[in-house]
Amino acid sequence: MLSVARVIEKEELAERCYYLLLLEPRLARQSMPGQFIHIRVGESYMPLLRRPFSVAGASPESGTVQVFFRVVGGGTRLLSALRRDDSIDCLGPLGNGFKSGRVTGPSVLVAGGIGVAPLLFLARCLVREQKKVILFYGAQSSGELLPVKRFLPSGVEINLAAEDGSTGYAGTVTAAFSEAVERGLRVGEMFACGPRPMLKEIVGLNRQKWSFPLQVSLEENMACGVGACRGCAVAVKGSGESAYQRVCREGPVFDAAEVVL
Amino acid sequence: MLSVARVIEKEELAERCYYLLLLEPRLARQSMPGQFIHIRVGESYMPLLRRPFSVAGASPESGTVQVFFRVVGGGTRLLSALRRDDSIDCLGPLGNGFKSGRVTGPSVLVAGGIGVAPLLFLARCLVREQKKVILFYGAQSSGELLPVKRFLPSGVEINLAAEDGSTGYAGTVTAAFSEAVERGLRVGEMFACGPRPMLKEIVGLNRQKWSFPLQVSLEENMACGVGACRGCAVAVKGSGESAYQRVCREGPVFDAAEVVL
Amino acid sequence: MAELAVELGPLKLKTPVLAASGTFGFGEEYASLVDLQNLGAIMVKGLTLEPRAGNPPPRIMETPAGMLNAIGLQNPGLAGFLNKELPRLRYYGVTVIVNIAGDTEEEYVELAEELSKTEGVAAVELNVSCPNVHKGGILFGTSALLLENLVKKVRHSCRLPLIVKLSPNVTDIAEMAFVAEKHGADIISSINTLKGMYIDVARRAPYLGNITGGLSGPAIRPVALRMVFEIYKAVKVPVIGMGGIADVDDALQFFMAGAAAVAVGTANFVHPPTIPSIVSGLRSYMEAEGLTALEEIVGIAHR
Amino acid sequence: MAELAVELGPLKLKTPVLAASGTFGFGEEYASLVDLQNLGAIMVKGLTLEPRAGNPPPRIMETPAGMLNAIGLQNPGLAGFLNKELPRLRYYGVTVIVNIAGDTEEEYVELAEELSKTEGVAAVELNVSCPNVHKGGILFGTSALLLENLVKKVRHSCRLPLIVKLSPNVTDIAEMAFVAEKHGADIISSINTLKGMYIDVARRAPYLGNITGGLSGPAIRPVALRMVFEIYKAVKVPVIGMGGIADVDDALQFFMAGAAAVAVGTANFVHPPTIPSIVSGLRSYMEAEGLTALEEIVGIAHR
Ligand SMILES: Cc1cc2nc3c(=O)[nH]c(=O)nc-3n(C[C@H](O)[C@H](O)[C@H](O)COP(=O)(O)OP(=O)(O)OC[C@H]3O[C@@H](n4cnc5c(N)ncnc54)[C@H](O)[C@@H]3O)c2cc1C
Ligand SMILES: Cc1cc2nc3c(=O)[nH]c(=O)nc-3n(C[C@H](O)[C@H](O)[C@H](O)COP(=O)(O)OP(=O)(O)OC[C@H]3O[C@@H](n4cnc5c(N)ncnc54)[C@H](O)[C@@H]3O)c2cc1C
Ligand SMILES: Cc1cc2nc3c(=O)[nH]c(=O)nc-3n(C[C@H](O)[C@H](O)[C@H](O)COP(=O)(O)O)c2cc1C
Ligand SMILES: Cc1cc2nc3c(=O)[nH]c(=O)nc-3n(C[C@H](O)[C@H](O)[C@H](O)COP(=O)(O)O)c2cc1C
Ligand code: FES
Ligand code: FES
Repeated sequence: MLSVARVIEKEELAERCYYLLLLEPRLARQSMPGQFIHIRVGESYMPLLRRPFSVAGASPESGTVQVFFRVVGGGTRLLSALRRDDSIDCLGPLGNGFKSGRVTGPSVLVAGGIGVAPLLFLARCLVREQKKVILFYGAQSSGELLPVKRFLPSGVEINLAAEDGSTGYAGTVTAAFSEAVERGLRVGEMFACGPRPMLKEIVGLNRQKWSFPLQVSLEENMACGVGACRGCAVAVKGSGESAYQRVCREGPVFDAAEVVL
Repeated sequence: MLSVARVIEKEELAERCYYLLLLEPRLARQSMPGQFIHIRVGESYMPLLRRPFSVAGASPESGTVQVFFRVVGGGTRLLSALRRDDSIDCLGPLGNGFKSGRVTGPSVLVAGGIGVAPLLFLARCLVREQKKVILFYGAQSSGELLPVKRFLPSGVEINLAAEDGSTGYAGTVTAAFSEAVERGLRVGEMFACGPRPMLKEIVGLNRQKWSFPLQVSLEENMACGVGACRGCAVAVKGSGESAYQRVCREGPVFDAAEVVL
Repeated sequence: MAELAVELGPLKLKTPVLAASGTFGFGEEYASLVDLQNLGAIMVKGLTLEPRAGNPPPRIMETPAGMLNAIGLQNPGLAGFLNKELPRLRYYGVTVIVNIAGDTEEEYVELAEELSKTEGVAAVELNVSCPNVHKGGILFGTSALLLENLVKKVRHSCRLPLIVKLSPNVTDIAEMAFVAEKHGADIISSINTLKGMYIDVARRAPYLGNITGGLSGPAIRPVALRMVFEIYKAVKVPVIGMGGIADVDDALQFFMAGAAAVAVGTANFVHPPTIPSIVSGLRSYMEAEGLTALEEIVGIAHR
Repeated sequence: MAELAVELGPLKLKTPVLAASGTFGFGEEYASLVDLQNLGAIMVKGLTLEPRAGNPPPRIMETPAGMLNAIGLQNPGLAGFLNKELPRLRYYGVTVIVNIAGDTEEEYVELAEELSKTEGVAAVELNVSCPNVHKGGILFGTSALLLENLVKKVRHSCRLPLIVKLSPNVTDIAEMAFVAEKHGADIISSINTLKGMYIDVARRAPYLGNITGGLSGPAIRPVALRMVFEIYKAVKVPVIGMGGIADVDDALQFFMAGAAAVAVGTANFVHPPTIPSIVSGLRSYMEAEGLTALEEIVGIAHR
């Protein structure tokens, strides 16, 4: 599960948002949408802990995996300084991915910010399964939106939203999606990833109004990434020891009906 | 005293020994032989403290300073990863340099390992003052010897020593120098830099046998580099508060008669 | 090949490098990543009588060369451990040390008693960094008197080798070690985490769900090493040294300070094969230095 | 422009960011590097009655995100300070706080008395991390009783604002702060260094000339912050928070934990203009957040 990947490509694709293409055949073969890799961003003890990133694409043919990341602190800043041919230490793939069911309506993906990463991978797999895929993707402004079209098969319907109105729907991605539902969008199954407040809102709305089958991919600070430390707890409907589950192990993808956000 | 220097050249010139050419006009103007610069080798707090390195050459004309360093730990390993055009944060020039007096005999420089660095700078200045300069320079083996000729004016007489006999005198540089003295080498003044045991030996021999005017450049772990922390103490002949002096402030060059090694 | 097996009083270990409690789960999590044969033992996550949910998230925050954790003893409880985790651990063939925790002396005693009846547990490690609910929440491990009473009672009911794991948040750790030894500890573990915190400036509030947490990792190594050094002078029983160990040089520092074995915690998260690499580093060191037993350097920095 | 001046009880400071004792020498060393006008005060290197040579080298070792020091109070003694250092400091126009240390209560008392007679000293900071030679070398700051006696006596003879600088190597720092306040401290400084050590594996011996040393720098920040948080709950006098502060975010954490001012130590070595940059960062923060006084966020993380 531990391997050294080589940087094949690194590109800044949106404001502080980078694309990494890594060569690591085993990771490329084993990764499933929703899983993540736990990256050691430097050799010193600062930053000390690994950093988790969703696999945004994996090609067993070329032996490569894709990662998108946003610079938010010291670890991601170091990642952004990587150069072609640098090596990085990766642990993974980890966690449980999305589970797509047999559904009648289209598969709708709702992404906030860099949360789009795992959904790009998922979209490609769903298209391969001949599903109708609709992506809602929003950010603060158009400058922060990744050029997702480049990374998606042609069948996927893309709906952009920018809170500052600079492109697509003027408002949050949740609002964009809600309006679409109100206007009659059919939803067979739903997958969401993004900042916690956005997920909270979607899960809440879904509970109150829609009751679509909904899976969410969650983030929580992690130490081990493999289930050993119990650091990445998310509250679930349960009690005793099982009042919390591990984002790294039982997640990062959870059934929205089960988590308490 | 604080400035950002740009890496113009970096080259591995001997086993784990690197040459750095830095562009920083103020440093180049102000540095004197024996002084050092205190370099922050990375932006994180690991390594935390700056690392002191002798100025091995300074050209006010080109605005550059030279540094030679040997990889011995984490800080120097990071330095060795610098690339052309990288910036580094330098504090300096710091400390008191060599003082060359009015002497009748030649100026003899005795260097052990990377300790040759400040002596290269000194040699160039002494030659400019029309002095006869003789360098004794030794290391464990020839592979560790820097190609000093490249960095010295033609007048300087170079005597190499390698403990494993792989080049020049077979033995320590101290032995090479002692033998030369025994064979009648005239010494007007003497400057030494190298590992502590070597300096101890030379200072001891000089006290017992030669009594040449001798200055030594010392190393001690440093925090501030400017005299504030009292961390870089070297024992001197004195008492009370003055039982110790600061390598960074009163030194790094000391009159051999004054220090207790 | 250099002999790495060690005897810590009544406890025999294959290697002198253990996995510290709470950092290696119940073994299973790392089984596919780390050759468990290298582990002297796994000290499992702190066990309580009843299952515990643990603290609200966030439970973890990184700090300079360290991390804060406030897991809060999330664990399956004694029955869950015996039924689910222990059989699996035994299957891996790794030596199991059970780290126990409680709110009252009675809980510790009951745990020690039950574990003493259990096959496959090599030793009990008392985690004394827990608040005593009967004493206004003072930690057992920060009062010599509470520690004395606890160790005495547990010793009485515990037929397994008894390890007392000290809290570093005390004025005089040597005194605590002395008290633990005097009242029956076979082995001292040192150290648990330093109490620390982190404030979320944007939210103007403590970051961790539990407000404070335990600091571990390389940042605390100098403190941990000093404590092992002091404990070694104060007691005769063997010491398991821990706190920030990440490589063989770190481990050697602890042996030289007086540790008869070492445990690795946080570094497992950073580099899962840390323990095997320390074990092989120790082997190389012993060969290079001509040591036949690690014992020869235990405490050597005191001479 | 945001008002940065603060009043710590009887002590008025231009800015709430001070240079921690022992890390800024006597001002002169950094005068050409740092605009001293930004400093709330310089807390000068620990002063003793007689000059001291300090500890044998090596005195410093780097550790992960931290450093150990064992300088050992090398200082020119009271007379040397008054004749040589103080006039220079006054010339710079910077507020001077004198950190005092001694082997006996009497030495502290005499220092406080003499300094009270001196022009140009704004406050006295009691460094209680010193061994009491009459009590077998127990540090004044690690025994509530020794601390009580010391603070009482010094208070009696000290007409300047009295700061008591606590040692973190204690079980209950809030108790120590409480004792210091009760017996006359006007201000609490927290924290001094954590006791640590480093072993030179090649030499199989402690690295520092003094065997142990004090750990400082970012590594200790989580511990220092937690202690300031605890002290704030225990006392009413203002607290000067320190321990690993290197940037404005770190400083804000301490203010929010309850510090009325902060001091920067080790970070001065790493980046000499740390204090000015924190001062300007605080100004920007106050403007961005619409604060008229820093007071508004002092202790806010407790709410
Ligand atoms: C399962 C999973 C998948 C993720 N996938 C992606 C992705 O594809 N692209 C991407 O840009 N980001 C992703 N994140 C978030 C990413 O891990 C954080 O942005 C990153 O760790 C921040 O590190 P830093 O050092 O730059 O930030 P800092 O804020 O300096 O980090 C401090 C500490 O907090 C942790 N941390 C901070 N933010 C987060 C966060 N949002 N989630 C988890 N831990 C955090 C860090 O890991 C570190 O331990 C994912 C997180 C999880 C849990
Ligand atoms: C005045 C002066 C001039 C120097 N000039 C040169 C030079 O021109 N070229 C060169 O290669 N080296 C020189 N050195 C030594 C150089 O500073 C150390 O090799 C370097 O600091 C090692 O850092 P590290 O992180 O690689 O090693 P580590 O061993 O990991 O460093 C650990 C700590 O010890 C300190 N340290 C380790 N070795 C030394 C040492 N020999 N002297 C002082 N501190 C040390 C480091 O600064 C650091 O704080 C000089 C030292 C001094 C005091
Ligand atoms: C996430 C985490 C959980 C821990 N849980 C426990 C525990 O349950 N019981 C215990 O005695 N110590 C626990 N510890 C402390 C470690 O066992 C160890 O004593 C400490 O972390 C110092 O070692 P390190 O710096 O190598 O991590 C925990 C530490 C961490 C980081
Ligand atoms: C080199 C050095 C010398 C110090 N000398 C003193 C001293 O003389 N008196 C004192 O009270 N504290 C002394 N300290 C402690 C600092 O003032 C400060 O309390 C501690 O270092 C924590 O802050 P920091 O992490 O910002 O350095 C010293 C610290 C260092 C690093
Ligand atoms: S990160 Fe350790 S259990 Fe999830
Ligand atoms: S390094 Fe601070 S006084 Fe010399």
